[in-house]
Amino acid sequence: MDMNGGPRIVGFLCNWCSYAGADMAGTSRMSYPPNIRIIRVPCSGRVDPLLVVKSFQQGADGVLVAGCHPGDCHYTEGNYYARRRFALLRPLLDFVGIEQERLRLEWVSASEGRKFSRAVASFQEELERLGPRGHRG
Amino acid sequence: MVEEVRDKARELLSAGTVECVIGYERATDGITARPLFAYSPEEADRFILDRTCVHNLARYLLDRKGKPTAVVVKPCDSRTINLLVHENQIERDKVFAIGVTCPGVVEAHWGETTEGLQSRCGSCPLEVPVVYDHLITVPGERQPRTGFPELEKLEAMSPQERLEFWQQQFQRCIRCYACRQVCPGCYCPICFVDQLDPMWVGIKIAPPENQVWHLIRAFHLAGRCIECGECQRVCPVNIPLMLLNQKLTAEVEGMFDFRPGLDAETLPPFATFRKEELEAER
Amino acid sequence: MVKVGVFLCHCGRNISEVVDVPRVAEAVRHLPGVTYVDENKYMCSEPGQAAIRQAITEHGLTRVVVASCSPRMHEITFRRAAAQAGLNPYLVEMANLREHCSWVHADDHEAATLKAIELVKKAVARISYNEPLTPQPIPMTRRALVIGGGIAGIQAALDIAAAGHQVTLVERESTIGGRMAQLDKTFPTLDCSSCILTPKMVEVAQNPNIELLTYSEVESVSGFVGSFEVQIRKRATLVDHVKCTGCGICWEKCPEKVPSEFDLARGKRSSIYIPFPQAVPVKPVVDQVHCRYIKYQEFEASGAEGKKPPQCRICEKLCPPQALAWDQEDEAVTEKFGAIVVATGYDPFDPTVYGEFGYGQYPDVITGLELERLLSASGPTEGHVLRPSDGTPPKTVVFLSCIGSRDEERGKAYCSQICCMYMAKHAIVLKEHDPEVQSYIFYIDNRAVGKGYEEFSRRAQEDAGAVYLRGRVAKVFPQDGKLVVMGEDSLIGRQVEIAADMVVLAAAVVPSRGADEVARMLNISYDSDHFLVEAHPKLRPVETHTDGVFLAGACVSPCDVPQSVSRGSAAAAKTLALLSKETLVGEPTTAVVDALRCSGCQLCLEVCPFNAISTQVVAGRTVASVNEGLCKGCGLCSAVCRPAAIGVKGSTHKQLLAEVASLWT
Amino acid sequence: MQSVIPTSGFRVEVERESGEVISRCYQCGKCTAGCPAAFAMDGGPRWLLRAVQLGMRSEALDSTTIWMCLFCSACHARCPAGIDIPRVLETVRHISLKERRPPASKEVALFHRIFLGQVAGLGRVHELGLGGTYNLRSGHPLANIGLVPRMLARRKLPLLPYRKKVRWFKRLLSEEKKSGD
Amino acid sequence: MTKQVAYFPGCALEGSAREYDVSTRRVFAALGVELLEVPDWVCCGASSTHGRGQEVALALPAHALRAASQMGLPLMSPCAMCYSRFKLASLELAHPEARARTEAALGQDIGELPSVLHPLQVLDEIAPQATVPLDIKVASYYGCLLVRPPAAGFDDQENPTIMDRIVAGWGAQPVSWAFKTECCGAGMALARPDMVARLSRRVLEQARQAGAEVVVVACPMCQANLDLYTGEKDTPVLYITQLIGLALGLSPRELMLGRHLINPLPLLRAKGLVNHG
Repeated sequence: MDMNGGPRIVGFLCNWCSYAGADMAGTSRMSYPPNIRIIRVPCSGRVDPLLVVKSFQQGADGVLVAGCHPGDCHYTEGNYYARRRFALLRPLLDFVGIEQERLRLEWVSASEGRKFSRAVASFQEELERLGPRGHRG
Repeated sequence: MVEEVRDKARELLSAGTVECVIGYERATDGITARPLFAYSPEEADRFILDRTCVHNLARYLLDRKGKPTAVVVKPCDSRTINLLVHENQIERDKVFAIGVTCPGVVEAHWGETTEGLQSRCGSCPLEVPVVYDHLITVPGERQPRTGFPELEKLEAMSPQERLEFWQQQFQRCIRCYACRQVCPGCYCPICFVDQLDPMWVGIKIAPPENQVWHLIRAFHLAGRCIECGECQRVCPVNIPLMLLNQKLTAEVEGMFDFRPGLDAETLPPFATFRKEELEAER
Repeated sequence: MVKVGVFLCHCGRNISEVVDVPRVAEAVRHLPGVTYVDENKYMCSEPGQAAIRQAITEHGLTRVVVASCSPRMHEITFRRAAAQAGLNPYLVEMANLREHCSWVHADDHEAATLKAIELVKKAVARISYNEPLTPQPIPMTRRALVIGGGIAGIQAALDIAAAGHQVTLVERESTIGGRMAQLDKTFPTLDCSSCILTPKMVEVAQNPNIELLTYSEVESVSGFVGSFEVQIRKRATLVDHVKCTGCGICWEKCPEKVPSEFDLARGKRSSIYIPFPQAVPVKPVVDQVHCRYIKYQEFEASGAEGKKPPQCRICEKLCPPQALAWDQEDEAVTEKFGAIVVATGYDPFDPTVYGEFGYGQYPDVITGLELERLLSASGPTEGHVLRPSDGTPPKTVVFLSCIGSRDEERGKAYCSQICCMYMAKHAIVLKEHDPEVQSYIFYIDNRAVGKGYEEFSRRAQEDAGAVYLRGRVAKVFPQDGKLVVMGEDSLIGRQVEIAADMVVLAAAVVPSRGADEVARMLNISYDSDHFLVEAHPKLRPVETHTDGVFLAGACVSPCDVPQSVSRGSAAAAKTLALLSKETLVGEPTTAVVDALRCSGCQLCLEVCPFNAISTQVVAGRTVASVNEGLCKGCGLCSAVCRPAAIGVKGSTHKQLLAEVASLWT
Repeated sequence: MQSVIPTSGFRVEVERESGEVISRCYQCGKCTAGCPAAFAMDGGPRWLLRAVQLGMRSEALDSTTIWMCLFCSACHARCPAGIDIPRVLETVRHISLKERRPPASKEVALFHRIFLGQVAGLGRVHELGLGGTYNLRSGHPLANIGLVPRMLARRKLPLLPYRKKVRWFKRLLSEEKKSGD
Repeated sequence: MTKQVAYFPGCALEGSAREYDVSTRRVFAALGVELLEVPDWVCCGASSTHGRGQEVALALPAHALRAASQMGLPLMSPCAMCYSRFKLASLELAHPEARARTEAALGQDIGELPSVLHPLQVLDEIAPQATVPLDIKVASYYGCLLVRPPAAGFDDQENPTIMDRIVAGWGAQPVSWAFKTECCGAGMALARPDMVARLSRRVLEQARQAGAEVVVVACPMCQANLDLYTGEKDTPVLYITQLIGLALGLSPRELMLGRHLINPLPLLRAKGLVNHG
């Protein structure tokens, strides 16, 4: 758990849609839980499964990968590859005891500030429900 | 049928079709089998073929790139050839595949073999190699498909139980990387786990690091594992590694209707996509 | 050892009223590598930037972290400031303390401050792995290629040439002019189409900056913006166009007449021909399918028995400059271009799918484009509109709109945009040709959006007396030598039957044959109707997803002459912006391959959306290699690379891993 | 002239029962244009679809259009939106019947009633009987009468019907009727 | 080869269209196709079940489909109306819920759905073996139900050719005309004879203008409407099976050519297609 309570979330946000969406949440003052750490990547398709696994090893309770909506990828198809990759990574994590709910893929466009803040909030709730990793209580 | 192997090997070597024939010979324990690299027709007499011939010999093709080589392949091993051809590691026309049909193989460890077949044979979809230049039919009833029983057992557990199960497994790992060395899909010049800059996996041999290694290793084989089971066979501390591979094999087949190595053309799951798919699995 | 300077921004009170900035300063002061920390009310202000510049020089900073707003806001600002102080701009990182912290955690100052500290830590951890990047200068070949010699392509070529740049115009047919050349008059001004088009065509032929390649097709394209390598196949004309004077004896005397494609088979042409009198160039080509001498040669070659076809060769005998070149062969030329304009235009939709209209079955059912040829003075009937069936002048003409348009079942879902207006035009022109003509126009929605268009369609009704009936026609059938048109006028809600002398179908506009192949060659996308896709439908309507490739005319969507012309000029403007440069500076954040790590599995080749990756042999091993000109730095390759052999500059494994590793420590 | 207040309820009702998306119709009129029965209809298929789109319920339910349809499907085959228009008309007719509204064409309604009655009672249709009953009940005892002797002369009309009650169908019919209430 | 089909004549073929029934049986017998009549068949419901809800609409065709399925044969009806009902029903019954409701209504399982055929589809498969040359200009009239609705039709909706192909194969000359698929008035004969008369007259007029000497049909309603509701001096209207019967040398009596109101015999004699009285 984070020093100021609540589950820790690492967010990999694509530069073109989702990072801008998070900015939009800021600009429109839509607050969300503070325990997310956002890492800016060029495209959701850039996110290597290694980074996700390392994040969990680092102590993250959840990992959020966010990219442009299907069809809107700045690089035309990156998010489709991301979708396949994480669709397979989730069951594998689940299989070794890291509940698949802990890895989330969201589509957030540059205008969807509200969607982003809600996504973080609902992810936080989900993770609280699951409890800290490894020992559910 | 052993004779058939030897004849074929002699023929290929004396005709100069290949420089080397990779097959099996009896190990010095007199019970199990071991690989034989025959370079001359004479050596061909030493070839054997029975249910102790467990090794995936096709993996050695990676060490003979560009050199005409014949290799004895069981159905599972034969998928290696398609995998490596698709991934531009070997040239099909440099390989002469001596395919053998397979009723399944036994657990073989130094000085001892089991009666029953290896568990992974139960999930094997094949009886005949998917590629061969010459086919040898081995008599014997093939055991009925059992699917992935251990897998289902584990899937039935709670995440917590699974976590504990795997922590027990992973903490035994001594990171000898035998699983990698024997794997036909592991041919990277410098494996990510050996890289120091950046250091993906800590040098410390402890469960967290070991877990990263095994997860990523399994994921790097997602849509690529041809189910030869060698990783599990060679693991000195008996970690049931095939469970991880089988899990992904099942998921890949379920999501993308794809099973690796059945042909050399179909694009593997990570090389392509469909616009309308997977919104549920996200 | 890096020297990191951290610059904390209060952003007025935007950050500081939530985040305890001094506390953040204290917390990060002793981070490894940090040698300087400063705060400022407005980092982005000139004094703020000055502070950064000064610190870089005075404290010899080798890295700069600015903790302020979103990098999407001011990254460029601070990179520029660093560059001014002689620091490579890519050694600047930002921590987003405003949009991602103070603005969204205003209710919890403590948490916000702690998060701010971690965000700065994260940036510091990352920045020690930043490397100085210098954009690769891409040499610009200052020549443009225009594919398609219709009005859009002509306009683009002329504009580019007018700016003093070399341009090559490639046209598949033996003349330029495209669809516009087939038109009789143009709406809404009723200018004679060839009268306004021909001068432009001639100008193309005469402009020293324009290389005109007719009867030629683009065969392959490689390379990228600044240096496209294009292979063009010049089809054999069997006429030496250098010798040929275009005197016209050959096509007058050639005995083998065949249906004219230009007249849509409503007229005839010779087997050695120019498509129409104003063709440019005025040099004939030999139709190798129909030419008698070619047939003769084939017969000889086949060694078949029986009666030989005539040798003919009349053209050759009569040609004053002896320009016939029977042994001429196709010629492939490869040229380099900096930018490419695609103007492949449109074809009319084939109405035969609608059995109920009997097109192709009843000779007097024709398409709008065919009517243009009948109306044209240079057309098969010298401008006298006559019924194909019996050569009599039609008195009652019925127009059917949306043939193939607005029909998801058997046609296209979209509106073809030009039909409403050309039906009005036809009604007016027919009336001018013959005052006794009565036109009936079945329309669904009369779309007259454009300067002077509504007035024009009023004119069709008020002056030319065309009767507009709102509704689609269900069936056309012959009766007593006429064509009965069964429709409904949905305004009055009654069925309508008209006995017509001629029925004109407003066939939909579809992308021209082969446009999709061109798109594939250029790695640009096309939609389900095979129209080429713009980079952005509103804000980048001329660009494509491939840098240096621009779209003009009807290959994007149906459009009329004025739109084609402006699209042509727009594409030219975009092209000129590129050609005006000696070199291009691309983003340096591209992928790079570590040949020692690459396993050569070539998965990256499959996933790269820009075909930027190919293979090369390094030390006897086949490994991936990135074309920086094509690479956009998306990193798809990097994520699928098992041995982490491909990295993306500015988003390297080390940088991202360092960020992850810095968290909660 | 009465003004229309557009509502969507009826459209949704018809779309649900027919499975056809009526909002896809953009009133091009190709259906009515080629409708062989349009001359005998008040509005025609295009009008009917419009009435449904605007929620003109009673006008639609009481129109002759839904009764005159010959189910030749020319409209369906040509509709650019691919709407199965006869099915829509049939659906509106069904609603009208369920609500026991006086059919806008007594003749057609009567004919179908007698026809199905025969099917239920005899198992098959007996043309002479059908014609006879229809004429009596429709109040046009002499309709088509000119044909009868000529047809009889050519033995086109067998005098005696086939008989085999179809009880399950009788039951079905009555149930379906009840479902209206 | 002997081919077998489950034969469903339909109500009209028992009455006003018996000549269609008889000529069909004779012609198919001659061509080696065995017609096994569906036992105790029940009317298909025709257009009268329109607007009576899905159960009613499906029940009657389902009854016939079930019978054919029990015989294990494809279901063939010469009546275009029956054919259309069966075809559409078999398509709808492919949906489990529709099937379940219908089986409940029937009180029986339908079993494996048989394929549904119209004689034209069978004739199109069989090589013609004409003994009498049919030197006559024919307008093939398809009406609606063989080509529409799209789901049930088996040829082009606007310009079908299967019947033209068949009659040409048997030696007649098909004329091209525009009213091949215009409606004749269908089942409106009793309720709205005026409509039927108007539509049928137009069809025959078009056929005449196209130069046809006879009109061939493959539907009892088409035949009845064109034959009964036009003028006795109009172009004769024959069933396709009657025309083929002539080509096979069958006699007018065998083909019941005497039952048409527009008497075809004078023409057929003049054409030498029937030699004896």
